[in-house]
Amino acid sequence: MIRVQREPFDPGAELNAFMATVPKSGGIASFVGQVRDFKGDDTVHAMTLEHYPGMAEREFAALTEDARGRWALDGLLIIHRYGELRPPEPIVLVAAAAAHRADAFAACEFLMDWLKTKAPFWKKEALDSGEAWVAASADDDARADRWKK
Amino acid sequence: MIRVQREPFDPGAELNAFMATVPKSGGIASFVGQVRDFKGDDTVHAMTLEHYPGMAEREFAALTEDARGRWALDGLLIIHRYGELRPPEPIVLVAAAAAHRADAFAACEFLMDWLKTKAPFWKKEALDSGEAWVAASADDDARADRWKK
Amino acid sequence: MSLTVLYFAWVKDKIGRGEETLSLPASITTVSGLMDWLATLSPGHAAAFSDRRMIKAAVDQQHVDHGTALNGAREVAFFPPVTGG
Amino acid sequence: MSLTVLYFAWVKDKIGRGEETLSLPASITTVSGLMDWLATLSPGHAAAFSDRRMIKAAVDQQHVDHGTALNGAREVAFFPPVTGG
Repeated sequence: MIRVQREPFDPGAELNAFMATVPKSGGIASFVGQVRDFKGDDTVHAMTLEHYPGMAEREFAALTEDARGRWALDGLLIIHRYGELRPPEPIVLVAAAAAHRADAFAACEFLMDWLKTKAPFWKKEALDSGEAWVAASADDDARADRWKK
Repeated sequence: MIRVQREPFDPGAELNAFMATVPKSGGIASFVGQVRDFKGDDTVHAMTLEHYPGMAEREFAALTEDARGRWALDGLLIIHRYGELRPPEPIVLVAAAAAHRADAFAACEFLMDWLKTKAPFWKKEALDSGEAWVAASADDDARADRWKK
Repeated sequence: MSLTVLYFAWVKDKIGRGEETLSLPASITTVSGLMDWLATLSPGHAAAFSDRRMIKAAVDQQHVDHGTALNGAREVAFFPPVTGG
Repeated sequence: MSLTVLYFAWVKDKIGRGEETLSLPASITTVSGLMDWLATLSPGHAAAFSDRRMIKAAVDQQHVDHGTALNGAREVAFFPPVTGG
């Protein structure tokens, strides 16, 4: 399931709801990314996530389809917020259910790596020193490249 | 935090409680293992987990200390049940919080691989065909070997 | 040819708007050619497209390279490298 | 020397109990020697220790190899490969 939403979400409640859909899976791997309240020595007061409606959902659908072709999965979940967030609100939740934990872990990490480099979202941080768009990370590019085939 | 307990636990509530302890972490990776209701063509009615009290907690403490030496982690959680469980009750929850998701994922997978081969727990399944102890998996041994250094 | 062009993040900030509908000269056939032409529209456009290495593009909501042909595109978007997740 | 010996899973099932306190002959100095001696105690013990490759051991709650010395151990446990998680 894929959800792109402005409203906050409750990671624990979402994990439980997802698990209720995959009672036959041996393992469920998940990841939550949350807003940090610092950036180096500066303070992060808020984060605004801009996104490209339509394309965001489309990219997530393509990513989950790709993941299903790579691993034996019983279910996938992506929830991603946009709009204004405050530390330490969750930004993203990804979960993967599978018979074997190796598949669940790999799919979960794959989804995070690829959504970091493909999902059309842009973060702007409100710092003590002013507002600034977050620069893309070369490390994220390198991690995403691991999955190219 | 490490808990070895007979009582059921709520994975979502535990994830939220763990996240509340690591508000400065960028990412939280987690894994839930749950009781499957099938084994091949047979039905699993219940699973009994026997454990070695004292040694179980000791092994988990050693594993988390090892993980903290390998990656930059803000927090670790292991909850493992013993006693009688029914499908699809959660057996184990592992979570790792870190500034960088690579560390959180690696620590979480490491803890699962090592606890599968080191934590003194033994599963017995109640099947249509009778009760049987679960055999250890060669695949689990191979996965745990990846982390040897 | 009428085309919807979308801008996001600091590309939008520099241009001063997030969306515009433009009538494209027939000579413009690629994403790269579109950027050349957009850069002539205003100082803000020129600033946004001054370093093409910082600009990613999507045609009809699919990531594309700058050399991609526009043929028949209804919607083109320009934005910095994404930073979601 | 008095020693607490613990059994788990099918090792416990075969022996018919999970714990026993034993007075050890002084000649027994290793985990392997202890298994040889335990196997003589009853048909159940003999069955449990019939294939040593299936038996793991812990001395004072630490995983050990069969060749490990017992010196000073208070608690020794025997069990099949673990299957938690």
